Order: sequence, then C-alpha cells, then structure tokens
Amino acid sequence: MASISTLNTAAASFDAVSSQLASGPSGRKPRRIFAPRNIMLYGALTVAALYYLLPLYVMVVTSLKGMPEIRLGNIFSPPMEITFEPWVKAWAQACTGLNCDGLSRGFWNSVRILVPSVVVSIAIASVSGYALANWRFKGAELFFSILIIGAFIPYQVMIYPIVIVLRELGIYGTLTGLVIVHTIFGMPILTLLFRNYFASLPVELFKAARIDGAGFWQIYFRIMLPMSLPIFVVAMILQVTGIWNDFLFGVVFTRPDTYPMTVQLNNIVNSVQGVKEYNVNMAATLLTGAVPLIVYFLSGRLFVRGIAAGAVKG
Amino acid sequence: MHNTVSIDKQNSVSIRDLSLSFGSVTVLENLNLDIHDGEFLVLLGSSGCGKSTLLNCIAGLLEPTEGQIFIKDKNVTWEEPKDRGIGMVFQSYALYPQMSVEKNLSFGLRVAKVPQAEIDKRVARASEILQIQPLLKRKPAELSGGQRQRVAIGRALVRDVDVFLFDEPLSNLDAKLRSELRVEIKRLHQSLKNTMIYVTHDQIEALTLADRIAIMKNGIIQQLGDPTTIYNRPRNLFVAGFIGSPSMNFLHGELTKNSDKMVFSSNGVSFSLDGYDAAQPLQAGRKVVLGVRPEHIKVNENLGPEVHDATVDIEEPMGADNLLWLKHAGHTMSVRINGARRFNVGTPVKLSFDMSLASIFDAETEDRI
Amino acid sequence: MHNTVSIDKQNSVSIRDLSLSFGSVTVLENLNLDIHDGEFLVLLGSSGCGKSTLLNCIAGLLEPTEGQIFIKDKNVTWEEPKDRGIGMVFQSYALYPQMSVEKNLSFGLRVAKVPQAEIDKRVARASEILQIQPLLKRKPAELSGGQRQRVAIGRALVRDVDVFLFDEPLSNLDAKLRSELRVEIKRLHQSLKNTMIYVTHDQIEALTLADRIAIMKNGIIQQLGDPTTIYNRPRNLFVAGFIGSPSMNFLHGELTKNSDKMVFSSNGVSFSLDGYDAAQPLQAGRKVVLGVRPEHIKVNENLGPEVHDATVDIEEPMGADNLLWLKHAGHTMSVRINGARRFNVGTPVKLSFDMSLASIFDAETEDRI
Amino acid sequence: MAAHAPTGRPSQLFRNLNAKIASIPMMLVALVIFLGGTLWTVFYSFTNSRLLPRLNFVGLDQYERLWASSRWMISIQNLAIYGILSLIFSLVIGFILAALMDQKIRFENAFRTIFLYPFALSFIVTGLVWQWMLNPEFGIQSVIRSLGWTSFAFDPLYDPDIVIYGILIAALWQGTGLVMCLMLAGLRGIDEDIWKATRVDGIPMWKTYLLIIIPMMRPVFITTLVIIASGIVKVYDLVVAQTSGGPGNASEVPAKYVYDYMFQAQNLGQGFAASTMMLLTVAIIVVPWAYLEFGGRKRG
Amino acid sequence: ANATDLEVTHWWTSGGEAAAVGELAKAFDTTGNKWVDGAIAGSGSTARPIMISRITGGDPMGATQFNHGRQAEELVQEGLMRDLTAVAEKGKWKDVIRPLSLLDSCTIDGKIYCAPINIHSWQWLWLSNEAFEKAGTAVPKNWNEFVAAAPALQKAGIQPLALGGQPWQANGLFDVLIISLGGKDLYEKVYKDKDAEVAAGPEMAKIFAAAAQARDMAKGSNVQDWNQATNMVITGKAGGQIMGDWAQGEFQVAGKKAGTDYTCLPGLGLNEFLTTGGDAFYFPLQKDDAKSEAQDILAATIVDPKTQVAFNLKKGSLPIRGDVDLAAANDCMKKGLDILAKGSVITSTDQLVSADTTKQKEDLMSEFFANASITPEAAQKRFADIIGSAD
Ligand SMILES: Nc1ncnc2c1ncn2[C@@H]1O[C@H](COP(=O)(O)OP(=O)(O)OP(=O)(O)O)[C@@H](O)[C@H]1O
Ligand SMILES: Nc1ncnc2c1ncn2[C@@H]1O[C@H](COP(=O)(O)OP(=O)(O)OP(=O)(O)O)[C@@H](O)[C@H]1O
Ligand SMILES: [Mg+2]
Ligand SMILES: [Mg+2]
Repeated sequence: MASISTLNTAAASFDAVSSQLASGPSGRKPRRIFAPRNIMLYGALTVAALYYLLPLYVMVVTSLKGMPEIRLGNIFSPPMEITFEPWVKAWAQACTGLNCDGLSRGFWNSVRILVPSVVVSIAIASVSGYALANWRFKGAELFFSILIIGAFIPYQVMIYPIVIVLRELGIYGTLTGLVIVHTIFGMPILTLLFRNYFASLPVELFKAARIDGAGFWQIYFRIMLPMSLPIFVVAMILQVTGIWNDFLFGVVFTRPDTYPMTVQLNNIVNSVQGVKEYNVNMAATLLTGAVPLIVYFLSGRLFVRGIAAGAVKG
Repeated sequence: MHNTVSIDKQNSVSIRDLSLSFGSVTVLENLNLDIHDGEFLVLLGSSGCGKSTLLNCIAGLLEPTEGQIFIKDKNVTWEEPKDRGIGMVFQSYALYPQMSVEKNLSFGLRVAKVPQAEIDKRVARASEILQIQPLLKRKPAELSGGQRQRVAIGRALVRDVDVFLFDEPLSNLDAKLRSELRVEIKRLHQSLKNTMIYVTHDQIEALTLADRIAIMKNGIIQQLGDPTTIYNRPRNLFVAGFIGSPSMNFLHGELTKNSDKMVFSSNGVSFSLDGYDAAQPLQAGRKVVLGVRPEHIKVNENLGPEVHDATVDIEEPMGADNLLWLKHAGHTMSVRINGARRFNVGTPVKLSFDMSLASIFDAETEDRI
Repeated sequence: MHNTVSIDKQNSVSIRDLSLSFGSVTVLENLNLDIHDGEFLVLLGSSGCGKSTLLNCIAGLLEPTEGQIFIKDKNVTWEEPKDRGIGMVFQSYALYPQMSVEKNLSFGLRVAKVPQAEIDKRVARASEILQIQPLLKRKPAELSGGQRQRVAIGRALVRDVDVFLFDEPLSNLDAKLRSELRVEIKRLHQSLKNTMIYVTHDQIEALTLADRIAIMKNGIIQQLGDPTTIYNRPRNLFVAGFIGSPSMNFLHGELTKNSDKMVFSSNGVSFSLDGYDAAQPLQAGRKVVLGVRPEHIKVNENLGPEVHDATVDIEEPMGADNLLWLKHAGHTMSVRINGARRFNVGTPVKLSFDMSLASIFDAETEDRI
Repeated sequence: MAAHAPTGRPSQLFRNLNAKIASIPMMLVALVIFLGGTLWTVFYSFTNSRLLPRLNFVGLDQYERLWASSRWMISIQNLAIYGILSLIFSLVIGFILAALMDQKIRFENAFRTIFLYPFALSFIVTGLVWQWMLNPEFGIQSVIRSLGWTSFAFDPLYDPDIVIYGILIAALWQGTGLVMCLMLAGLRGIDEDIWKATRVDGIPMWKTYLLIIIPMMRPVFITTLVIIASGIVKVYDLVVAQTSGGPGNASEVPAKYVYDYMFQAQNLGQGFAASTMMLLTVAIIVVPWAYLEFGGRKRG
Repeated sequence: ANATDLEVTHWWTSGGEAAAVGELAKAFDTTGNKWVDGAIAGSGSTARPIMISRITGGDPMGATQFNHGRQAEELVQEGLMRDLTAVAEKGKWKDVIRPLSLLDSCTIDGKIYCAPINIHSWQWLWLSNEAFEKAGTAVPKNWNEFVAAAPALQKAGIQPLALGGQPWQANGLFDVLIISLGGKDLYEKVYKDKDAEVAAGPEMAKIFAAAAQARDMAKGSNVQDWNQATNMVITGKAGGQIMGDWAQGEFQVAGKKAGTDYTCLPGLGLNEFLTTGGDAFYFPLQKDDAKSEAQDILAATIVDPKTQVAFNLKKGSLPIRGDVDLAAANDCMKKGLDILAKGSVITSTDQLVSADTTKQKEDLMSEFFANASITPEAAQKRFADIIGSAD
C-alpha cells in the first residue's frame, strides 16, 4: 500500500539537506520511531482510542464499586475496594416485578432466540443472495429492490402489519414467530451482502459446475458454501449482534417468560427500587453486551475482510 | 425462421440462425456455423466481439434469443448444459478451490452418480493423459497456472464428452507456459480426435491450433477458413489487419493503367501488380487498399524487377527477426528481416514487393478484390 | 558500506551496493548498476524477481536498507521522489480518475506553483509530442488503454525530468496496441534522448527497445549487455532460456574427443563443434548443456556437412513462420522455418546445426563455456 | 442428410425452478411485508383508526394534525440536526481514522478492535453508558468540577437546547467504527500506483487525500452514506435509552412519535400518518439511489 | 381445581409496587393456581403497547393491568376481552365496590369487563419534614405556603419541588393543580364538557401561572422516574413532590413515618377532592377453558376483601370496597379514606378523555415543564386547542 512510502516521507526530507552537501555517501539513516509524523499519527490514534475505550472503562470500574463509593467518588476513579456484588446481583438477584433471578433467565432465553434466528436468517438470505447473483430470473431484481428500500423503513412502521400477519398464521408470541421476524428484518442487508459476495466470485466457477451437471442446490452446498466463509462470518456477526441486541421485537413478540436479555436489562435498569443502583446497572449492561463483544473479538478480523468483500463493492 | 433445417451428418455442432441480445444490445445476429466431427475450430476476434457469448450458447449457459443449436444431430437448444455432451475449459481455470485435484476431476461424475470404480478409472486415465498423477491430492491453490489449466482440461476429459469448448484457456499464463500448453492441446487433439471449439484473441494460438478459424467481429463471422487461407487470402480488410504481427502494411491508393498493365499507385509511386491473383477483374480508377505483409517485402537482397527506395526509421531487433520501420513515399512500412541483419536508423534501403502474396481490397466495401 | 564512492561522470543513474529487505525477506542484495546518460536500459526478469522494487528505490518510493543511489551525480538516497528529477509511468496508468487529461498532466506543476503560462506551454508541448491534444478535456474513463498510457507518459513528460522510469507500462494493453506503443516509446527516446529505465517481463519489448538489457533473477543481475550479445552470447543457462521464443533447445550431454576433434555427444549422437567460439578451453569429459536456438537449425535445406535425422512431431504454423517440433534422438526440438514451408506430422527430415551461433554451458555451474 | 425441425422455446416458468422456489421467502418478504405492510400503513393513515385499525376515512385530517403538532415539528428538526451532523461527523471521523489506520501502523488490529467494539453493543447499552457518562452528578461534569473548574457545565442530557448533541456523541461512539471499517476497505482498494504517482508528482499528502483519494472513493462513500442514513431515519432505541425524548420534548424523534402515537396514544391513524411521512422522506433519499445502484446497471 | 398457570402482565416494578403485587400473587397462588409474573418495567406507556400487541396478535396473557377507563375500550368492543359479569354478580360487586363509578368504567353495554383493584388519587403533596427543618421554616400546610417557602429551601441548597422527567408526571401535576387550585367545576368543565372557551379563559390562566411557578420550583431535578423524585423527598434532597398516593408505598419501604418524617397534603391542602382513577385487571379471551376458569378465580381474588387489604396496604392506594377493615392504614391513607367517605370524589381523566388526548396533553406539559421559554399564555393557547378537539 501507499503507506510504506508515506511512512518514509519525514525521514527522507530530514536527510535531504545533508545529502546535498556532498556527492559522497549521505549520513546515517535517520531513526524513524520518534519522527514528528509518527508522534502525531500515534498520538491521534491513541486519543481516539481513549475516547472509544473510556465508556468501557467506566462501565467496568463502576460495576466493581459499591454504591457508597459511587456516590462519593467520580466515575473515572478506579475502585478502592473491588466488589463483585453488583455482578452477582445483576446476574442472579436483580428483580423485575416478582422475578428476582436477574439476567440469568434472559440469557438463556436470548440464546434460545439467537441460535435459530441466526441460522434461519442466514440460511434464507444466503440462498436468496445466491439465487439473485447466479440464477437471475425475470423480476428477481425488482423484489430485491423492494427489499433494499425496505431496509430503510423504520421498524415501528412494520410492527402492526407483522402482528397481523403472525396472528393470521397463528404463530404470534411463539419462538417461530420471533425467528421469522428476525429473518424478515435481517433479510435486506444480508441478502445484499450475500448477493454482492456471490457476484464477486468468478462466474466461471458457477458455469463449470453447471457443465459438470450440478443443480441449484448442489452448486450452493458443494461449490458456493465452502468458498464463502468471510461473508458468512460477517453475516453471523451482524445477526448475532443485531438479534442479541434487539429490544423492540423481543418485547413485542415474546412473552415475559421468554424475554430476551435486553428486555430483562431494560427491566432491571428501569425497575428502580429506591435509588438507581448504577453499579448493578453497569454490570448488567456488561453482561448483556458480553456475547456480541466476544463474538466480535473472536472473529473481528474476518469481519473486516468480509466487509471489504461484500459491502464495499456495490 | 426456417421451418426445416438440413444438417450434414458429418457435423458435430451446427448453429442455425443464432441471435442473442442482452436487453437492447444485440451481441450475436443470425449466426450460422457448422463444425465438422473431429475438427479443431478456433473462434478468433478482438475483445467484446461475442466469442464467449457464442461459446456459452453452445454450452447451454446462455439462452439464445432466436435460433437453434444441434450437437451430434440432436437439437439441444433448450437442453441443460450437462445433457449436451460438452466439456468446457475456462480462462480462469474455474477449479473448485476447496476440492483436491482428484475431487475436482470427479465432481461431475459424482454428481451424476457414476459408480466409484468407473470414476477411479476415468480419473486415472485423464490424469495419465495430462500427466497430473502426482498432483491428485493437492488443492488448486497449490498448483501453478499451467498445472491448473491442465486440471481444468482434465475435468472435461473425464466426462468423456463429444465436444470440448475452450474459452481463452491460455490467456492467464505467461508466454513460455502458453506456448508449452499450446503444444499439449494440439497433441491432445491429435490423439483424442474430439471436436474442439476454441475461443481466443491470440492469433498465434489460432494459427497454430486450428483446422479452421472463424474470425468474428461485432458478433458476425467475417471469414471461416483454414489458417493458410486466412493468412494469405484474407477476405476483407478487417481480417487482413487482424491476422499477422506486426500488421500487414496498408497503402491507400488507386488502380491505374500504365502502358496496358494495371498498376497500383499511391502518393505518386506505382507498384506493378504482376503476379497478383485477382478474384475480380481489376478496373482502373477504383480506389483500393494494397496490403503487403512485413515478411513479403525484400530489403536490399533478392530484389525483384521493381525496386522502391526507402529509409530506415526505427529498428526493432527481436532476436530471431529484426523489424524495420521504413519511410517510403510518405508511408510508414514495417518489414521483417532476419535477426542477424542490422541497419542503422536513417540508412537508405531498396525494397521490392512480392505481389503474388499481397492483397488488394476495395477501399469502399473493404472486401478483397 | 563504502565510505567514498567514485561515480563515473557520464552516468545518469548510479546504484551502489543497494540492498533492500522487507522484514526477513531480502529482495535486492548488494546491487550495483550504472546507467549512462541518455541510455535506454531495460530491466528484464520474471515476476517477483525484484524489478519493480529496484525501480521504486530509484524513484524514492521505497527506502533501501543499505546502499546509495546517485542521479546526475547527486546522492539522492534520502531525497523525496519529486526532488530527484525523475518521472514515472505505471502499468496501471495511475491516472487521477476524476481529473481531465489536462488536469492530470498539469496537476504536479500546479502543486509546485509553476506559473500558468509555463504550465500551458509544457502541457501543449507534451500533448503535441504524444498526439493527445484532442483528448485534453476528457476524463481517463473515456480513454482507451493506449490513450491512457500515453497520458501517463505525458505526465512524466511535462515535468521535464532527467530520467524516465517505466514499470511494465504496456502489459495491460493488447498485443496490437502493445506493439504500436512500443514503437512510439522508442521514437520518443530517439527524439528526447533522456535516460530511460524500463521494467518488463516481455522479452520482445526488452530486445526491441533496449540499448542495454539487465536480466534479473532473484534480485541479482544475471547479465547486463546489449540485446544482440544477450541473445547470441547468453552468459548462463538462465539467460539463454529466458530470452528467445520459443526457447533455445537444450541438449544435455558431455564433451568427448573424437579423432582429435572435440565433439558434443548426447544420447549416443554426436555433434561436431566446428565454428563454436569457446570462452574457455573445452575439456573432454565435462558435462555440458548444448543450446541451439530454433532458427539456427536447418531443415532439409542448405544443410551443412553434418546431418541429423529427425521426424516431425507437431507443426505449428504461425503465419510468417512455421514452428516444427521434431523428435531427434530422444529429444524434442523446436525449429523455426519459413511460414511457407509446411510439413506433415510424422515426416522424416534432415537437420543440420549452426555451431557458430550455438552456446555451450557447464552443466554444473550453468555458466557459458 | 437429416432434417431437423427447430423446437420452440419451452415454458419459461419452469426454467430454473429451484431458484424460483428458493427465492419464495425473499419474494414473500418483499411483497407481503415490505410492500404490503407499507401500503397497508399508508392506506390506514387516511382513517381515524384508534387502538385498532378501522376503515373510517377522514381524508388528510391526520396529516393536518401531524403538521400542526409542535412535537412532530421538534422531532423533524431534531432528526434533521442529528441526521446532518451524524452524517458529516461519522464520515469525517470515520475517514480520518481509516486514513490513520492505513499508514501501515503497528497494532493495527488492536486499534481496529477498539474503534469497532462499540458497534457490537446495542443502542440500549450505548444509551445507558452515555447517560451515565453525561450525568452531571457523577459523570464528566462532576469530574471536571472536582478538578477545580467549578463553573464547568456539560450536561447536555438535561439541557433542552443541546440535548440532541448529547445523543449525537453516543451515536458517533457507537457507529463510527463501522464507517471506519468501510472506509478502510475502500482505501485498501485504491491502486497503490496512484499513491506512488502522487509522490512522484510531489503532491502533498492532504491534497492527495482531498483531491484524488476521496473522489476515487465515491462508491464507498455512497454505500456508507446509505448505511448511515438508514440508521438515522430509524433512530429510536438510543433516544429512549438515553433521554426518553426529554427533557420535555427536546430530544424527540419521528420514530418515537410514530411509536408513541400508535401505541401509547392509541391513535393508529396518527402514527400511520407520521410513518407515511417518514417513508416519504426515505423514498426521496433512497429511490434514486436504488435506481442508480440496482436498476440502471446491467451486470455481466 | 388443578393448577393453571396464568400469566399476568403489569407495570408495577418499583419497590412498593412489587411488594403489593407479591401479595396479589400470593393470594392467587393459594387458590391452587399459579401466578406467572409478567412485569414490564418502565411505566404504563412502555407496557401498554406490548400488552395491546399481544392481545391483538392473538397471544393474549391471562390477565393484564390497565388503568381503568378508556384504555381498553376498543379491545372490549372488538370482543377480545372476557366478560366478567357472572363473576361480578356472584361476588356482588355492584354492592361492595365503592365508589360505584369504578365499576361503571369497567362496564360496556351493561357487561363488566374488568376487575378494579385499587383507587389511585393523584392529588397529594408529599413533603419532607427534614428538608423544611433544615431550611428553617415550618412544614407548609398547603400549596401556597409551600410556594412561599421555596426561596428558603433554595437557599439551603434544597430542591423545592421534585419532578421526574417522564411526561405523565408533568401532566398529572398539572391536572392536580386544576382540581386543587381551580376546583371541581373548572375541572369538569374542561375535561368532562371539553369546553374550549373555559380552557382558554381567565380561570385556567391562573392555573397556568401556578404551573409556571411549579416549573421554576422544579427546575434542576434531574431525575427521570417518579420514584427517584420521591426518593429525593424521602432523603430530604427535595422539599416536596406532587404525586399520587402510590408514592406512599415508597415512604413505607424506606421505613419513613407519616407525620414525623414526612407530611402528606391531599388536595394540596386546599381543595380536598380526590380523583378516583386506578388500576384494573382485564382478562383477554382465552381458548383454553382451564385458563378461563383461572381468570374468573383471579378476578374474584382481586376483589376479595383480604386481598384488597393486603394489596393496598403495600401499594399505598385505597381499596375499592368500603367494607374492608383498614386498621393498619397509616395517617395518609386514613386521610384519603375520609375524603372518600365524604364523597368528595371526581372522575379521573383516564375515564374522561381518550388516550390520544392524554398523550397530546402530556406532550404539551412535558414541553412546558422542561422549557422555561414557553410562556403560560402560549401553553394555554395550545391547551385550549387540545381540549377543543378532544374526544
Ligand atoms: N450479461 C451481459 N449483459 C449485457 N451485455 C453483455 C453481457 N455479457 C456480455 N455482454 C456484451 O456482449 C458483448 C460480447 O461479449 P463476449 O463476452 O462474448 O465477448 P468476447 O468476445 O468473449 O470478449 P473477450 O475476448 O473480452 O472475452 C460485449 O460487448 C459485452 O459487453
Ligand atoms: N511490501 C512488500 N512486503 C513484502 N514483500 C514484498 C513487498 N513488495 C514486494 N515484495 C516481494 O518482493 C519481491 C519482488 O517484488 P517486485 O514487485 O519487485 O517484483 P517484480 O519483479 O516487479 O515482479 P512483477 O513482474 O510481478 O511486477 C516479491 O517476491 C514480492 O513478494
Ligand atoms: Mg470472452
Ligand atoms: Mg513489478
């Protein structure tokens, strides 16, 4: 990339003067680590990194303090006395109404919602993307355009019609219903990603497979799938974070005993009993964010690669 | 549209009145082509002229807008690719990256549920023919370009097809490998005797491989013939200019009568047409283009009766040959001479032209006279 | 590192003990090269051998790990690219896509705050030289490949530089355009007389353009010399095999003494070495490789005193030439003959070899004997 | 010689039947949910439906009331401010970060992870954290005051005039990482030779970015713009979590208006009218883009 | 009967509320069924949409809290709610429930669709004795004294009036001002008769002026939830709060004693009228007969005297029947009961105006209370518009 060359700019100009003095060999190669340019570069990055890290730091620190300490100290000071009480409370004891089992129940509910929703939505979107990219037929692009415009429609607008559709199908309030809702709303962006990705694969592969006699599904499973790891990772991350973090559908399309973690979080945070227990709130927040964060940390590198492959090419 | 079409029994592939448009863009128009059994036919043309489109139609990967395609006397216009008895080799190899070479070769057979013993036999035979036995366990990423292309050919080979389709199979290889694989493909054809249809924009490949060449431009076949005919008797200006490197020298001028003999004159210089084998009577006053290939001009040696003066403008030594760019009566002309003969820029030289190997085209219709 | 370096005053670019590594990979090692004023030097080598890296070092786009670079007697090792008096032309053209051709040409000058009148003058001159005046208002996307490359050259031209650097400027163009632009670059050099350093992996370009060619392999210059020398007297097996298409024929064998005369024998056939100009004394028993170029073998015509038997295996007619692949005593051998002479496959032929144009290499060191 | 009759084109319906079957979910979603749902919404916006959809048409009444409502006007205004600023800032910050990241730096992975991790968190979480950070009693304001600057005031969430900027800070924190990612991918896609050419031409770095690189990245910018814009129109959770629209109505946004009127006020008609207005805005932005992106271009 | 799980949704999640729900659940569980708690935190405005979508979506809960009044009107009309008339007749609700207007608002076309559980009145001023002590003034006896004491409180660094940021709180406060400062007639003219002229008139102007005063006094209470505001009063950080009787529960949970630690002034100490809004449970139609049976049992349980006592003591609200013994009730509750007994009751706004109008009022009030630049006159004009188009 460009960058190798630009890195050297400062160094080279620094030495330019000395080399003009004589035709002989110029001086020692200047040290580059503390070049002003590097200081600015890393300085800027570090400042930006601090801005991004600060909230995380505050969350962690606050969640490890007791309430008295929070009331006295400032939010940035490290805990004088580390306590895991808030974590325990957030996970297992915090109450919403009569239920005092914290986030733990919501966690498993979330997992139960997450797994089928991610699997189904990715499966359907990847097949649609594949059909769009490789098996173009009349009207396909029209449906796709509608889908893409659909990505911009505020969810609130769609809630009512969906309630009606699910009611007519008789699956309102069931896990199936929620999975369908997540699939629907994941569809536009995922289909776009998959379509772009499959379109970026060499079309000859597809042609070769057809000549070899493979049909729609054989090509999908035996040729396309094994080549699509990066985009599946992107889709997975998007869906895991999206579905895990979803609040609106979780609250509208489930019932209290199957509330996902975010709803539980909202309940805990908003069920103020006396004073706001910031430490418990922060612990609960961290616990809720943990799953997408872990998924992201583990596969972030593939995410960036996949984004480059699927999103940026239009 | 014809209602009945007669097809020569010897033909392996017949294309009748084929048209294809993408939306409003017509890529192929009313194309007819018969390819004989066992023939090596090369489709040659510049980029975007519709070669791949035609090949994809034959393969069944594109659906023609109009027309019919017959393979081995069977109308396959609406058949699935796999049912047409064709194998196809792509420029980008199109190997399945996640499968080993062996799996790549056998994929089509496995899809067709051929018994394992049969699969093994065919893979063994193909890999022996192509000498890729040691590579069978490798993934495509672990192969060189040439090896990949060999595997791609193998994939068509195992399927025991009647017709091989090649879409610029060698253009991703470097010059050296290209010439090696060219020889191998030629050898393969000599031993298998299948029908092969080969798309390329490289005239050397076309000239060396083809039994017949079809030269295409804008979706229309300009000339169909064996390489020698195409090289020596191009049917029109386009074919003449397209084949040969460096290009044929073209001189614009007109036919005039000079003491009973017809001559070509241009920029005040006249060329005797002795030895030219005209397809049509030559009429004085007709505006024409004279085409002479660089190797058909003699410089300072073995000069014929008519001698022209020129000076060396640029010299391009190319090892075995030496290419001279000469200034001659306001034209620039390229001449190919033996690589051992060298000239300095600015040297005056004498030329003579071999009219028996030249071509004359009507300036208007651009067709050969 | 040297402490003092003497530089030949006539040299335009001098490279001293240049080394460059990317991390642990050493790409260039201790490279020395002097390029004369006004010379056209071609760096030729296969992909990945370090040609671009060397060019980028000269341009100042990469910083060498060790060594010095002098341009016009000035040590520029640590200078900015713009201060080195170089212009560079890239394979991908690297035109600024959203600027018109005119803006592309003048952008560097405007940034350097050259007065507008001067800019106009230089742009006008460059576009006249390159005949791109009608294109000045267009955007790069509206140009053909050849036109783009011309604009890219123009960008170097307007900057009035001492040294032109070309990094495979023609490899993105098709064969026809490539040969046209090759001639133009040659003409440009003849008129400008600037120093030009030209990277390519195409031997035809190297042979036709270069005053001198530097053949590189793995970051080391294998041979530096004028095209004729390189073609006819390659210094080692690599150079011999790299240059020439189709490749030189190599026969592995040994030197033996046959009735007082040194002969080369291989697979039970012996070749007289009469006429070979040995650089070292020939010793019997030495394992060697005999290299003969395809055009230096005669078939059935003008045969010399020593005649070998062979049969035609494959024939590749290429228009002006005809390439025969022959079977001869267990070797396959390529021979280039006139395009008008045709042979059927399987025909027995007689060959004779011109030893004065052959090369003999030590089988061990691979150096020319 | 054998005569063969040409065959006609077989029915198109059954060609690639599997592909069509596999696309049924997509078609259903597009038609029934997105198109159907939208038309349904628009249709009912002309009724005076309350808690349940009813077919009592009242013409444009709902729209008249909507545009007379000061809360709707505030919402629109907020969306405009928030939208424009968040577009500008996320593009600028995202691009600058990407440009910095593109300098072959060490620890690239670490930096990238840091910039991108907020993206993994929900708006609910983001809103809570920033509510906490911006809380005048405990957050940044109190910290700075305790450092001695006692008159320091930074409590955007409690000041109606600037509350939308408080939301913006949180939104940027959450979203710029993704923008950076997209921009970085775009930068990495730029031909290396362009950079070399600009150095040989002696063009300063900032001019290179401004005059050459950014114009070259137009497609990436457009993609990014569309992604950000679709998020902006939908902004809801963040506001709810951070301010619930307060203080007063100062941080209300259209999506929240829709939700509140549909469900809290039990006036579906009003909510649908507001939705329709949002859809209209979206359509004005998106349809031309979608047309250029998907309609006008034929792929090979 | 064998145990049936009945899911009950409600938005009682604060300390006192949760304790009260616990009593209800306990009572229901002893009938041999099982209370499945479906608390949705936030407030009615968060929870109601969810409840409504579930009912209209065909996945109804066993029972759900609504404010009785017009919130569930359409659901009933749509036939989605269970008719409780039989249960009511069996439990003689018509005889025991007092005031009877509570049952009226559950009655549509002569059928009873909900079981009222408590009476909530909004018209209370809660004062922190500790705060006034600190400010060195006597604990006020009415709103006017409270306003007068505000500067002293401010000087002592105490927030005079605590007010949470949620719109319904500002809206409630304003309605309290109408009744307590303007009187029953004014209230009924505005909300019952929806008389826009009165709403724009001079009497209302006075109310708006008072609201502006309240706005000044509430400036700086940066809390969101009502109980956080109450907490300010409990801890002496604020002088007082206008909030419904449910605030009582918070004082109780905090272990504060009425009279000594805090003072409550019904009707702001001026006009001792209470509105009889409150909560009621609705029972969406179920397909499962066992569930329907359990619904009836729950409905009966809710109105049962024992449950009424247990629940309302914890909740701090008033029971819906006159025949229960509230010996354990504290000062404030007794004051409320007295007022009820006197018959000084007014229909609550929930019953008088639609949710739509309420929402518009909330929008106006929350804007007015948050933004000091809106003049009382401007606010009144918008108010009159809302009343003019109210239904
Ligand atoms: N799917 C498509 N939609 C629209 N136009 C197309 C499509 N595919 C090909 N074309 C157009 O059809 C023409 C012929 O394309 P084709 O690929 O057959 O050319 P080609 O001769 O194979 O060229 P090349 O040597 O570059 O492969 C081109 O002008 C191309 O732009
Ligand atoms: N930035 C880099 N980091 C690491 N290795 C590099 C880098 N750039 C080049 N190389 C390596 O240096 C070697 C020489 O590269 P270079 O680009 O000079 O080759 P080249 O001769 O120009 O080849 P080509 O003909 O393909 O352009 C290659 O092996 C390449 O992998
Ligand atoms: Mg093609
Ligand atoms: Mg290179």
